[in-house]
Amino acid sequence: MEGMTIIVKKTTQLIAGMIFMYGIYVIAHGHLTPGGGFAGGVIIAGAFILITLAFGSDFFKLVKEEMGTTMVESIATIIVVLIGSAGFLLGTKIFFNNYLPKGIVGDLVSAGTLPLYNIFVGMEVAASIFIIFLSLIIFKEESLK
Amino acid sequence: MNPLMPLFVVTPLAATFLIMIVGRFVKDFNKYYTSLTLLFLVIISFSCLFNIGENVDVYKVGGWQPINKIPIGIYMVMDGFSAIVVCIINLIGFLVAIYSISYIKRYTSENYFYALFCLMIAGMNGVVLSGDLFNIFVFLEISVISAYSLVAFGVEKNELEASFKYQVLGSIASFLILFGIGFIYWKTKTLNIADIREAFKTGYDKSFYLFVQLLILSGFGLKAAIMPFHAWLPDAHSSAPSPISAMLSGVFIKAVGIYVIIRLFFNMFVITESMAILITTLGTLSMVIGVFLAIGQWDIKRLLAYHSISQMGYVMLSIGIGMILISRGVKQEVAALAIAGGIFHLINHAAFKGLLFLNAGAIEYTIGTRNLKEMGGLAKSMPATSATSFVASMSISGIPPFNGFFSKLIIIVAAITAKFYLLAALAVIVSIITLASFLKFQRYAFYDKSDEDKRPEAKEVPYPMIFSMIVLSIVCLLLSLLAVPVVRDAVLTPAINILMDPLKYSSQIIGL
Amino acid sequence: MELTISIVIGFMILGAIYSIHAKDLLSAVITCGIVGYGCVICFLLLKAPDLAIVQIVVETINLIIMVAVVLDSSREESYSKLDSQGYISAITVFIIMVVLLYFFTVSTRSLDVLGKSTLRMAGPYIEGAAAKTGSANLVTGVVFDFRGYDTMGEAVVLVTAVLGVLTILRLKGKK
Amino acid sequence: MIAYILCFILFLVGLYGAVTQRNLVKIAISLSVMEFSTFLFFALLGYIDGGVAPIVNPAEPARIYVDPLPQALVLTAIVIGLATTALLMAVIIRLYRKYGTFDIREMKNLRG
Repeated sequence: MEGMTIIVKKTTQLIAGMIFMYGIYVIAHGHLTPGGGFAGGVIIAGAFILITLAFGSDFFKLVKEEMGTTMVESIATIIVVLIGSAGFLLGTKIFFNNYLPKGIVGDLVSAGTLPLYNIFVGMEVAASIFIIFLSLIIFKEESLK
Repeated sequence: MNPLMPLFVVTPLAATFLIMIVGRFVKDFNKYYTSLTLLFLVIISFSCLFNIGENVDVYKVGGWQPINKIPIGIYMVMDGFSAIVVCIINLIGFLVAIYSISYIKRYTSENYFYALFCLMIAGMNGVVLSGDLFNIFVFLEISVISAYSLVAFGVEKNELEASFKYQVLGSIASFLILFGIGFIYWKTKTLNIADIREAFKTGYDKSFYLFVQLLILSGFGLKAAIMPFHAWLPDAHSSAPSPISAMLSGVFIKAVGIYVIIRLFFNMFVITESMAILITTLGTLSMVIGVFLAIGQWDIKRLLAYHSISQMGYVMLSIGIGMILISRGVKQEVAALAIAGGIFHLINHAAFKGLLFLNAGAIEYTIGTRNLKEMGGLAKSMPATSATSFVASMSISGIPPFNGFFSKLIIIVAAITAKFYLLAALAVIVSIITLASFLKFQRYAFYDKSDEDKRPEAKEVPYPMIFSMIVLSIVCLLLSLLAVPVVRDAVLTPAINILMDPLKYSSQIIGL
Repeated sequence: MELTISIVIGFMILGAIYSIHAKDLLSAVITCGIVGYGCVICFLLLKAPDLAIVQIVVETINLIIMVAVVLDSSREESYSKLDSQGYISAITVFIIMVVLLYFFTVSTRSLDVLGKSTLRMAGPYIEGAAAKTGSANLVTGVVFDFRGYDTMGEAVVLVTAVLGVLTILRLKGKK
Repeated sequence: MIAYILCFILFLVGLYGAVTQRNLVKIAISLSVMEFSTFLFFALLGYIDGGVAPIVNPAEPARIYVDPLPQALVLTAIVIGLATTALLMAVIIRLYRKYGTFDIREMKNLRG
């Protein structure tokens, strides 16, 4: 896939990092402000998609990226399931229990397992959406050959 | 709280992700691990079935206790009826997984196949064991999305087209269901099935009630392919790989369609006579039209798919008769008999239709065609397939020593005692036409030797496929035992009692 | 309040109708964005900032995927005139729609009007929920704690869709 | 009440498109219209007059919050909707490469 013009590339260089940071901010403050794992994950995926569209990338690199992202996604989802099951397997014997200490409402580190869920769901969503995009592009390249 | 209940969902999910991660590096990990997982699920589901009795087991996910008797968390619920359906799902799933070990070798990317298969099992288990409306929707989506992708697994023209059709109709069904859930939330402000029942008790507007019931019935009816909504089923079920056809026809339309309809109409809504008559009519229509569409088919898998519509019609018909009697408040023991017939036929259909699709897959595997006219004389070269398919054909057409006979007999007896003579007569006629259709299948596929010399030599399929087919045919024979009163009291009666007496369901969930 | 939302929804309906009948597929896809972004405005008016954030990014991704499919393909729709059968089916569908709409208005008369809803299951989600879950954002508390099981299911739906996309976009299915 | 009725009209417009259109992309668009109307319906259910967005400020708690439950349901449903749309688009692009057109009338290998 070919990249775009130099203007787009320069602008993307400036913006992509900021979008990425904003996504991380939304995920980290998911239990305090609007947003959370889903919103932040999709924002991060948007940053990746922007970079791919602007700079382009050759076919083999895309396939490699796709494989790596699939691994990230599987691992993130299995961690989400594990966090949920941890209460069942270890202490309280209850599936999806919020077993960590809750802390003070309004602190960044509070609300027990919720920030962990936010982080891993965010990773999973970002990876999933990026894979969907990548596989569409890879298919287009492949089928035109 | 039964601690085994979340395992029905978590184990197959864990299997999916392990297959996606480990299966990349270790060859053959996928097939054996899937089979092992499903074997484990079969064992725990049967242990649940034998222990459940008349109880209603509630698992409060997250440990949230009700406040003022109003449930606030998500509840997983297992009772006699859902235990039966879970057993069917996992047993057929296990046999299909064994069958796929040889069958799927001709496709690429086996990892994706097994991962999606596990997701489908997890989704169906989640739907059946859920006591919360929105939770049912979420797990329904897991199972139908994996079904969409598995239908298109061959990525040829037919598969993609069937998958597209299935996706469009399936999405419309999903939105209808979601709208229905929204309506129910609007009225009752709750999502727990037992709690909704409590809220409806206090009184409701008649037109509102009818509208919601229609939304829910058309949504789940689309998923179950009841008559006016059946357009997707023959395409999807005949285009999928054969193990998946067996899964879709044998289990899927029951777990996400018929099961949910029965559960919601008996345990959530208060049964009204107009709705009961509608369900009976739709059941009769599917029963009759399905079989007439089936009789002209020459493609085996399409023929079997149309018979699925017809057999599901039997289930809906007997459930409908039970609902009519309950809503009128007369002859409760006949209503119990009709519901027993419906559930019994649901179990039987899973066994024999699964077996028939596996047979069709075996034939396709060997001679590479699904057209009945191009077959013939396979009885000599494929003895196991021929014998098992004979058992299944006799079962589905209701010939005495096999299981199908008893369930159809119960349905017909119930219809006659409830004085629905026309429906009983139709059921008998449809059964005879089914017999004719399957005699045609047997003759053209296995006995007629007209053009045997034209095609390459056929030989018997590999052992894993034979194993699955023989086990399922034994299951077909064993299921006749459910007609014996002692066995029936142990297995079917708890399920019927739960459906007949909704108070039992809701009081055990809310009262805890 | 209700008037504002109704106006926005009215625009969304116009956008949807145009989008369904547009001649050019690319403009149909872009016009579909009116409906999606109109939804965002409605969510903001209805005091649902979480939904607004998620919807705005999801709608953008949605548009990117749709445009990626429509671009470099024959965008002109070969939309020949409706034949008589098409007219009959369209009219039938239209009549069914009108009947459904009438049925909807009749059956919702007894229900709460906009803004006057009461709480039953959600009552405990608000009263003291921040102390129970430790989360200041009540929606996050509901999504990940009270109904965490749903959310796991929903993450799995996304994984299923990804596996499905990877499956369907294989070049060769059978060996 | 008028907002609910308009919301249902939007749903019906989507349904109309999905049933009558003959173009694959148009059908996908109609399905997304149905999807959005359902989300909107849920969001309308949760609104309470004078309520504030459901985010607690520990210093000064408000008296009325809007219902957070429908919002949580929509949050789940939005992502499910994205998943189904992505799958549908994958099938559509695949069908386009096979047939060279988006017109459903030219794909009649299978009939009900």
